Amino acid sequence: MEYIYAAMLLHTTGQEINEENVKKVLEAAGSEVDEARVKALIAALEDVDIEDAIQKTAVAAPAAAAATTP
Amino acid sequence: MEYIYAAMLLHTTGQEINEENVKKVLEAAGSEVDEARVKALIAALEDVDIEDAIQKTAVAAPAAAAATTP
Amino acid sequence: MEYIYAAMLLHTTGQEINEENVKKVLEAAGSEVDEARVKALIAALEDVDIEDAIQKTAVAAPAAAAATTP
Amino acid sequence: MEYIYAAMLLHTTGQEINEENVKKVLEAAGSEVDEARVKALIAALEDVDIEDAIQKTAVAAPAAAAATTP
Amino acid sequence: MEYIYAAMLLHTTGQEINEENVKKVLEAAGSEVDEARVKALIAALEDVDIEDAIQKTAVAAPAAAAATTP
Amino acid sequence: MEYIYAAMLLHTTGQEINEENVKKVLEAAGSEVDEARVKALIAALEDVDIEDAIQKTAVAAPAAAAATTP
Amino acid sequence: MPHVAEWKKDEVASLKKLIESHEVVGMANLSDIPAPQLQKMRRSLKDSATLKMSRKTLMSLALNSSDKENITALEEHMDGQPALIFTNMNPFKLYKILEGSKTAAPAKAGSIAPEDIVVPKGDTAFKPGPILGELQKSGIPAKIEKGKIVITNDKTIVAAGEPIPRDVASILTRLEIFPLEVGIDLRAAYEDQTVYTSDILTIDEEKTLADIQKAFTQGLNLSVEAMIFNKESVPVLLQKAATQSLNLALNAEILNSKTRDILLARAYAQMLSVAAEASAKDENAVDDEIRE
Repeated sequence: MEYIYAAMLLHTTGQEINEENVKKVLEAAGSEVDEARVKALIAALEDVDIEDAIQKTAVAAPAAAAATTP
Repeated sequence: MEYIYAAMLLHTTGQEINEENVKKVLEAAGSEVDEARVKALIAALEDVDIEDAIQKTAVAAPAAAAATTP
Repeated sequence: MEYIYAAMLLHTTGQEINEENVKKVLEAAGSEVDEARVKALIAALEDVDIEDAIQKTAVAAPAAAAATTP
Repeated sequence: MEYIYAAMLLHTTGQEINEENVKKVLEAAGSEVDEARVKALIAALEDVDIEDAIQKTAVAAPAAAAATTP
Repeated sequence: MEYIYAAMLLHTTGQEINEENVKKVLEAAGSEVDEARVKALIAALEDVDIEDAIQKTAVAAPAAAAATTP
Repeated sequence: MEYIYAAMLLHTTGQEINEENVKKVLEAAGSEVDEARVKALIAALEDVDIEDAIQKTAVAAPAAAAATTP
Repeated sequence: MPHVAEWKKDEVASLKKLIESHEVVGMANLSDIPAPQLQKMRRSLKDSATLKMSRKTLMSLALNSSDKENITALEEHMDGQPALIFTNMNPFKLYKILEGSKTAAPAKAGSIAPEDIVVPKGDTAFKPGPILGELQKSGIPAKIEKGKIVITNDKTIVAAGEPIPRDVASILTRLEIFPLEVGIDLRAAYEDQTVYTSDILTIDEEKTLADIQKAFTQGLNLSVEAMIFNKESVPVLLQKAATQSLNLALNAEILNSKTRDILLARAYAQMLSVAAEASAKDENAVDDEIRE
């Protein structure tokens, strides 16, 4: 999941989601980086509209909150 | 959401969510770090079992997904 | 939520949401003011169109939860 | 809404919601205080459980949402 | 709500909503009249289009929130 | 609606809703009173639990609002 | 009154006395009420109203001899088998009570249907036999099913305002459908110089209820809109304030005890969503933990 979080972080800060940046973030988070996975992720995300995917779930999060409200 | 993503990233990689680590991650992601927000983040997360909060979602998220799917 | 309420109060009365004002309001309400949280609040609100953020439904999500709840 | 926010602020900080306190908060927020409205607010709050009213928000929203879900 | 009903009654009968009239109606209804609240009522209604305001759904707030869920 | 408003006013102030009281309120509001309508109102209200009707409104309102929102 | 019998004089005098001693005088029609039912209604009215049957001429004489202004207008409402009702209760209430005490009665040949008479679909108590033909002949869709006669569809057999045919009346009774209403039919009531006719006396309770709710909603709306604080508007305003505050906190991503879990949950859910889309392109783009 850390790979995805790294990508989302870069997306949010407006940085390019490329190998170098993803690795930098992951390393800063103390993660051992699997190069192959980074490559696969970047390739896969090329066709993904991250903003769109994030918006879709705007619903999900508070749902949890509501669900836990007594 | 970058502050929260940073926290989640650290949580996922098993690192401590402290000022230093959050800043390191944010900086690696090219973000200009606001110290006050980092402090507030850490203070807010101090007593929180992130896994717990996530578990609550784990149930809600797919549900939400289903609900929003036309 | 007291920091948020203080911000909403200032927003409603048309005052600027700055450190001094937020502190003044919180102190008047008998709250022990945490400077870091005030700073974080203001930093977080800096890029936010409050009128917009107030109306935008962050709480809408319970929809999903409710919809799936039998 | 400033009167309402003032009351909620006092409620959150655990202060008594009385004329003096409400006025103090409103004045701190730079508001011109209308004594009659403060009195009316306090009288109305005598019969209202703030915590309850706030909680109902969380409950009401999903219910309403559910109604709209096809 | 007695102050509101008194105002609505005067509005319906086409009488002016002023202190004297509101008091007269409230007293006829056996209410102990609080002058300050009468004043507050009249001040609050001064800029309000009653015909319009009675139609606006006050309770829609949470509902509206839900309604914006995609 | 003035007859209804008069009745609601009396209900709120805790007075008996009878011919005399309704007339008194209506006259105070400057209304020309139609005896037949007063009598009809009182007969109609005899079997109606106003408090109950109000409670039902309060519950139905948000739901209804949501239901009608496109 | 030279040729009037003594008992008639007495009756007029006693009616007049009742007229003078009651605030409300009603004119009713007692047609079609079976005697036992009328007895029962009389008894139930005993404490609140007095019912007097008499000849039309005697009632007219009594009304005309009264000093009450305009009371003779009641004469116009002597229909069928008229009777006078005396009470001190609000005429609207009297009407409501009388309407409420009406009971269902069997169809009578030639009676006018007060509303559409519908034979509902469903089982009947009848075993197969000649009744099936009678039902069908009356236009009721019936057939035999599992040894019973069953009506297959709802059927409006007499429309409102139409007379009930003889054969239909008998079928309805056998089906235990009682489409008529019998009871004391108050045609008009006099009080304080005014004669209220039955159409005026009809109270629409549902509308009253709806009006109460409307008044309350309007009052609440106005209170909230004009920020007038009372115990009804304040909870709504509190909710509004709480919702808006929560919106602001969540949209501005301000972490506090209320928003924390929601924001964490949101981040997690967003991650899952992005992960789902990424793994749809290439399974290897995400780790096993997510794929499960």
